Amino acid sequence: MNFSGNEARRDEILSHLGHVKISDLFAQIPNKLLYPEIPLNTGLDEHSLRRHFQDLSDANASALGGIRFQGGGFYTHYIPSVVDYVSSMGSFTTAYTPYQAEVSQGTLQSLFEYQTYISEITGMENVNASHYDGATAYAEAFRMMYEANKRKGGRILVYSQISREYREILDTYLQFTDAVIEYRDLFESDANAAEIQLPEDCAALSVSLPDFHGRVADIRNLADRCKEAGILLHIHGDPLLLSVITPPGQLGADVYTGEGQVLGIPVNLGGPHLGIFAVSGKLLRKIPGRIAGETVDSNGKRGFVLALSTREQHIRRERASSNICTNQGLMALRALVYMSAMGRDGLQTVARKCIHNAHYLISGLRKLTGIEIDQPDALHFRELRVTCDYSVDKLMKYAESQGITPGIPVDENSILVSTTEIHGEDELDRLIELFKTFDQQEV
Amino acid sequence: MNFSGNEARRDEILSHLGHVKISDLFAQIPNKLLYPEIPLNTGLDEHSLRRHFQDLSDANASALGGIRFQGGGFYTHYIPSVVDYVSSMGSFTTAYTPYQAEVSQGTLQSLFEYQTYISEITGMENVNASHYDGATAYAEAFRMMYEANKRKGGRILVYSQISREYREILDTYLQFTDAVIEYRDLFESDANAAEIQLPEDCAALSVSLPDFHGRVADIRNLADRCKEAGILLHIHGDPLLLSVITPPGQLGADVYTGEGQVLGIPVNLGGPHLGIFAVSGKLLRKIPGRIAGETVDSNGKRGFVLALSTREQHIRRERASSNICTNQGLMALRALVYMSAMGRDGLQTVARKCIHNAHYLISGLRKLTGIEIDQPDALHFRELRVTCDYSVDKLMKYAESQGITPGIPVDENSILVSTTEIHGEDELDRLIELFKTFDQQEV
Amino acid sequence: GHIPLLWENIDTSRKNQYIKPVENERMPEAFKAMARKGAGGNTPSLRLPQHNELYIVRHFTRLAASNFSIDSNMYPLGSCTMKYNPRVNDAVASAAGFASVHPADAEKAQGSMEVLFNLQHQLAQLSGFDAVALSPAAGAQGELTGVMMIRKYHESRGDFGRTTVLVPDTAHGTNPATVAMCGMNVRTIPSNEAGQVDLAELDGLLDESIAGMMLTNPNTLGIFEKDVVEICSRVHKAGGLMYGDGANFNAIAGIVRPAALGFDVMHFNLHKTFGTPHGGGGPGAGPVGCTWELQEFLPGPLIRKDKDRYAAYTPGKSIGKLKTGFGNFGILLRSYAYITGHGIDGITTNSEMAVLKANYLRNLLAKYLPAHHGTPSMHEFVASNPLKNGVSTMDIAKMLLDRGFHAPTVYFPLTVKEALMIEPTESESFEEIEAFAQALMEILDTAEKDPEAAHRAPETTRLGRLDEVAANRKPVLHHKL
Amino acid sequence: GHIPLLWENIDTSRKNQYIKPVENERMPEAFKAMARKGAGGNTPSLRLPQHNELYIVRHFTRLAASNFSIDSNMYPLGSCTMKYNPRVNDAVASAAGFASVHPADAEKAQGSMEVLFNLQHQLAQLSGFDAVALSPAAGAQGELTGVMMIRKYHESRGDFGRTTVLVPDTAHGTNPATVAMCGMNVRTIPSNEAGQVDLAELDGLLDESIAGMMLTNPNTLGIFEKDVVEICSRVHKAGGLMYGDGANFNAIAGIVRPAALGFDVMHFNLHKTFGTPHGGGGPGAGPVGCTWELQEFLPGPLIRKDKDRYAAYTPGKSIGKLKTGFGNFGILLRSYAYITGHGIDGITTNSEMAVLKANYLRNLLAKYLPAHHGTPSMHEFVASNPLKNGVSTMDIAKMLLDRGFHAPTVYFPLTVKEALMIEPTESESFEEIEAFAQALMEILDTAEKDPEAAHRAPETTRLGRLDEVAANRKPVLHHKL
Repeated sequence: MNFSGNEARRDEILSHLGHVKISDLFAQIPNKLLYPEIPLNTGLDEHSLRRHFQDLSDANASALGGIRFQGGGFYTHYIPSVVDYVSSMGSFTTAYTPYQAEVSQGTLQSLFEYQTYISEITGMENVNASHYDGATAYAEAFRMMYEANKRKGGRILVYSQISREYREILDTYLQFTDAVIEYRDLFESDANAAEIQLPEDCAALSVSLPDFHGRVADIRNLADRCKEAGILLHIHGDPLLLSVITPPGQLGADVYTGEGQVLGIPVNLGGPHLGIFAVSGKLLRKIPGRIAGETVDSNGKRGFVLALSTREQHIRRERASSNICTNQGLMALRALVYMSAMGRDGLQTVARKCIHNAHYLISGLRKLTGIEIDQPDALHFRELRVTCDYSVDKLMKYAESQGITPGIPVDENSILVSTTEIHGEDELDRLIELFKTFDQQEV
Repeated sequence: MNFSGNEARRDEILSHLGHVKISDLFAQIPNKLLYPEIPLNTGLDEHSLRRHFQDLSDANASALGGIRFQGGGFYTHYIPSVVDYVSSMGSFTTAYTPYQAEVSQGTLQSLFEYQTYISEITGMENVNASHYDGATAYAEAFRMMYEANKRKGGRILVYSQISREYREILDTYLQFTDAVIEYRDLFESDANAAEIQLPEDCAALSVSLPDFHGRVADIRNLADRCKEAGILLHIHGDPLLLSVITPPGQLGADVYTGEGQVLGIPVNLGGPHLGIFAVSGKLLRKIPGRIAGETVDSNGKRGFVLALSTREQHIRRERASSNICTNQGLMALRALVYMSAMGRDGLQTVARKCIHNAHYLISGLRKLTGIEIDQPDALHFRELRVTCDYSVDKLMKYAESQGITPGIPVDENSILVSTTEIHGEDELDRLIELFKTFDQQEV
Repeated sequence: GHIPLLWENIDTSRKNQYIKPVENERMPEAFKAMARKGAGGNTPSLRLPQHNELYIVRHFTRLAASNFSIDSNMYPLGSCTMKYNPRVNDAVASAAGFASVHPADAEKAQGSMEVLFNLQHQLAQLSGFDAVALSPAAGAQGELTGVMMIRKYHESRGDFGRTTVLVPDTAHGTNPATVAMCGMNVRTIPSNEAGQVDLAELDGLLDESIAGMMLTNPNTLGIFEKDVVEICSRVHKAGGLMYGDGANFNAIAGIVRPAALGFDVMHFNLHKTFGTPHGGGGPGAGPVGCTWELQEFLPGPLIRKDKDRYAAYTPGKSIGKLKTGFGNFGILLRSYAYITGHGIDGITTNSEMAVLKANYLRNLLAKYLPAHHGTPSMHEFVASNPLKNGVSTMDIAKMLLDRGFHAPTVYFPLTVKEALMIEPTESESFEEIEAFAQALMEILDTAEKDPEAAHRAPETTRLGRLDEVAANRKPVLHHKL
Repeated sequence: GHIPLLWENIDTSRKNQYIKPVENERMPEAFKAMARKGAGGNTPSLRLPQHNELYIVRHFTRLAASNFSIDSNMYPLGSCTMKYNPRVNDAVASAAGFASVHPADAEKAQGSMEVLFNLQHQLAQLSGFDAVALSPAAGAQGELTGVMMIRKYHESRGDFGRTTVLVPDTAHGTNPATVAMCGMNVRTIPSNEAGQVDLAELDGLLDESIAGMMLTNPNTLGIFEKDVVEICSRVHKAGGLMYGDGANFNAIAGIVRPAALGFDVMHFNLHKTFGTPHGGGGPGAGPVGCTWELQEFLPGPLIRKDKDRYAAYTPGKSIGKLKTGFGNFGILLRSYAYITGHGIDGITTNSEMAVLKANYLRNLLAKYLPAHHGTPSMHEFVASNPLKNGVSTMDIAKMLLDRGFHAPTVYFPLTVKEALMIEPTESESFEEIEAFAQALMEILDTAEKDPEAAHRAPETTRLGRLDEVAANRKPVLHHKL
């Protein structure tokens, strides 16, 4: 397979340039290093290539089936067909960063519309045009807050359960700074947010809605305390959940991040996903990444351009707050198409169904013996942690034989169970039945 | 699921029109017949709809697998990904018959280019913009020839084996005419075409390249005899085969038809496929269907329009030669994208590989006992008929257990085996081995 | 700009990257006799260009950009029902489990059989007919099927004298052409001032030679034939059968069943009523429904359910096959998705909204472009170009193109002078319909004041007005290589 | 025409047709505390429009039509490598067996694991490195990974004083920004007249604080650093490590291996060298390759093969995770298809043709727009705007848009005054390159004679020149609802 076009004139052009053979073009390269022996195949025709990938895809499919309740940061929501249709248009996929705005209004207006959707859902004023994913947005938010509020001290309090993966990525991003992260849990230590003692030397405080266990805390008092204490408030929130709860902007958040995978993007083994990043007005010039902005053309007509690029690395170089460039443009487009096709009503229907399904499970499971649900009376979004009297490993094996994957094990005795709008009640019932039957077997 | 848009203003508009309820719009319809009870479901959301179709698709897939050697008129060739990409562009799929040529140049130029490709491959001067499929093109060609050359007599000689399905469709289309079809076989009765006696009262003669058994006859003498006798010569030919053999136009054919499914169109249980229809200059005003033609715009620039529509039913009404309207536009586009992506080299590579594979099979199979190949020394394209000493039914069952579908049974003891470029030699060897092993079991 | 033909920028060198050539090729001796000149080597006996894939993608991307489509804007092409084609239907149709099925495996492919069986059932329920054959490839082939069935029916009863078919003068040209293809004669029924079949005229045409009558209802003027029950009854009394041209079924699906009105046999245009993509001109599908008296004449294959398995069969007195395989399965599949997704509620709402929106547009245009014939209209209406200053209907059509809208169907039906046949469809929002009405009114104003401007249109399209007469005078039907 | 924002044509009534609402909804008491105002009813506390799907399709079809892309025409945006994105790669990537895999199932999905394992191998073979980590999400994240590894390497040896990184003045801005993110200091190396790293200058900057040096090769002037082996050797001698910025690897893949030149660690930009769609600005992927000395520091997950099964693991001294899951798998999959389809022959040919075509274009333009610095160029070249009459580089860029071409990269590298950075890529035919050269020469002629015309460009695009200064003065970053 080779797409590099016309070869008929190759020799003509080569000699027109005064060369004899193609390797003359590489005269700057030490001759002994030229054209190394590279033991890769010599290429496949397209038909053979597709066969190869069909085999690989089949190998996956044969191992994965049944009803699945996996989440933990990546969720299977229904993706309307129109999302794939629009996002596979060559005019979007084969364009690049809209440096020449006059011929890139498709990309630019899409990004501006994406920013507007996210701004309305989150209540935040300034949204960037995307970040790599939720976790990197999260980590860069911490870097940004640490830099912006360093004079208060290097501590950042994380008041929610977050996943091990998020912790690892946060550690990686902060490893060469003096920031210190402390982990607490609103549900465990400070049930009543009004009583929380916030340390003096604290630059920022972070809450996740929902947290890793699917729990949504009432943080209104906590948010007020942050404001009083001059601590930056960061909310990491699921954009679907935010369509039905008080948004971060209204809670007084200074920084918002989120994982946009749930907005029409497949799980795809972890990527590409979509990091959502937003800040309040006072942090506008600190936000990393590209942003689309409105302007006018030479005739006064509305149009869009990349805005505020003086923050960025290609201008500020080592003084930039991040090295991030253009990143997930097509995923922001997918999210926009998803949000616009679903509309307000569709997004809220999905969010409510995720809450409903989680509580349907809670109400079925809490009656059973042998398991316990983490905070069953809290508001749960999509997910719950179930702690079992028995080994989760054994449960998983049994479940597999029943064609069910009940969740993701988080330790030897607990499992994170996730449900989205794609599950019908019959499927939820089968999961409840599974726990019941297995417990009976165990006993 | 409902796509019919804004309902918020429904009542406002209704009352603006002076109506109270929507059924007032249907006052012309006898009241007692309005809104009958129709026991269909009330609709699915898109997510449920896709699940339903996934179940149906899985039900198919689970029953069909392994290596398949089925043909008999429908062939599995490799379809480059670019064919699906282009033919799913909304600008092509959601347009219609190019009545307003100035905003339909995409469709019109494509059709003109399609006609040019087919003209070059077949050597025919005038190609229409498509017919339903090969069989209906075949049948309408007979109607057209019968009408055009009636003064010679009502007989049409078919000098090739054709499928039962083609015969049935031909009978259906001709049932209310006086045309009489006679079937002969160049390979059986008249090995040397020069010796053929052509009856006087014969309007037309038809040959298939290849015939139903995959055989390609040398018809050069026969073609000359037709011309001498004033008999219209019709060639039904596979467009891939024609890329490597003397084309119908050069053989002196007056009418050409073909099945274009092999040009980038999936088998799809029989449709939509693509009927190819072409005539020599003298029959131009008799050809059924739409045709694109070149013209100029008001500034003298080249453009394309639908041409010669005065032949058609919407102008000539009962005096039209056919009732066919626009039909397989998108399939003609698929064929064009296929042919243009493959290029001359690609088409000829496929054709040669189909010949090679057929003869590879012949050479492997003819050594075996218990089977006989129909005309093994003739040029075979893609297909061969194998007659067995045993019941084909038993062979099919055994083959299924081996993950092979060796072909399509044509009667109790014979089977039509088809191979295209998608089969590797390893797969052909497995088929040969299958016949060998089964025969040994039988003995 | 100008889009060169694929031949006009020949890149002769690229190798095909899709299929590797055979090594140690085995070509039989017999090949030589028929081999194409140069087919063995690289001499250009086959003058087809070799482009790289980027060129192919660009070429068709450019062609696509010069096509008007439903996706670009409102497309009120009367009688063609240019409504939204839900993308989900394309998505389900491209599932691998469907597209690769060979007809020889049909009965193994129970998923596909279920699709066909259910669609037969849905169409039968919506139309009130007792049986439905799905295989006809297009509306015109559906008509051919139906009229053949009518002829066969009479012949099966020994009634060989019935070879005349009545067709209203407002009918699509396919109706008379179909009758002729079945070796029968057309007798035209003139319509009355209300644009409907005149019962008195009908009576005068009925005699023992009548095989049947073809009627489009709502008719091509967008009017529901108020006497349809009586018409059917009189044709039946005269020994004829009633053929329903289902082109306009989209106005009444879910509202009234054609079988209940008295029709005996009818075709469906799936791409119109049931939302499959028009494809720049096909493929469509033209299933045929009929009463139990006629079902033995249907073309095969039909699908039945035997216990838990679906099986294909052909009725005993079938007119014969008209199409290979199982018809245009890819289209049938999309319509099955359309009907199943919408359900009876959605289908009925679509009909209601199609009619409401057509009447709204008609009302908005009432002063500028009054519709012919009584109210209410069904899914479309027909008006005449009101201008007397030499601006033609075609001029108005071209001016609409400059406004970003597609033109209505023009010069049809033939019974209306300078006709404009306008069908907004249920998919267009009221706002879009208002914008179209506004544009059309402004155009008529402009054209009245400045007829020359009208003749010059279109001016914003890549090409100016194309000369159709020249194209027919000396036809150029392919590029000269 | 004008494309309204999605809010500017609000259709408030449409119900979502994708997911049926729950019946007998179960909302916990705790919901009330945090409920969004109006979230329970239909009050517009969430001001998002409700459009029908047709409107959505049209909106994005119109937006798509106002985007320049590789599919529309030549896109010689230097350093971005806008080459053909084979459609087969999109087709294989959308197979259901891949997109739905959850990271928790990774090791069950052996097909996906095989893709990753094979791609690690391919990238290692092409670059000469001993190990490759695929998870970095983009080139910039790959850089971050690599520089973190360098810092960790020194720290693991107890060498805490090495916190300075050398970066040439021609480098992309990401290089210094990355160094800063790793808490280290940048020391800039000025380039010499030949546009290359000056060895004497380098020697002057090397000391015990040096952690390493970042070098793009071919550099951003499109020149292969002739002294690269010597540079690497001197940095190594000073105790530093060599970071390779792989942005321009597309010029030399298959021709020379960066590891053989002396680099220790390097990132790949898969969307550039290995042809994945640029997506209007991502997603890309930025795998990192390194020598065996550094491989223990790579971020996980890496894939190894244990007997017949693939398994994921993280090296012992890893810098840590940078990205959830397995990186941008959807992009990795496409690059694996690209490399597997092309094979080593195709990859090498691509590099050769990229260089040949850049030199051809450079040659065609030699009189009008002479390239800076010596010959031959690699895959791109840099020239300065030659006009002295007030026509800016940006004016020239905008004039190209009017000719249907995308503009080159402008005003970069910063070391070149009024720079135009031109990269035709191997995908463009010689004919297309000639057409571009012709257009550029005509533009320079026009602009010389009529500078005002140049300032007015673009004039054929939907919008005229956009005011970027105004956008920054008072930023409007979302529509005010």
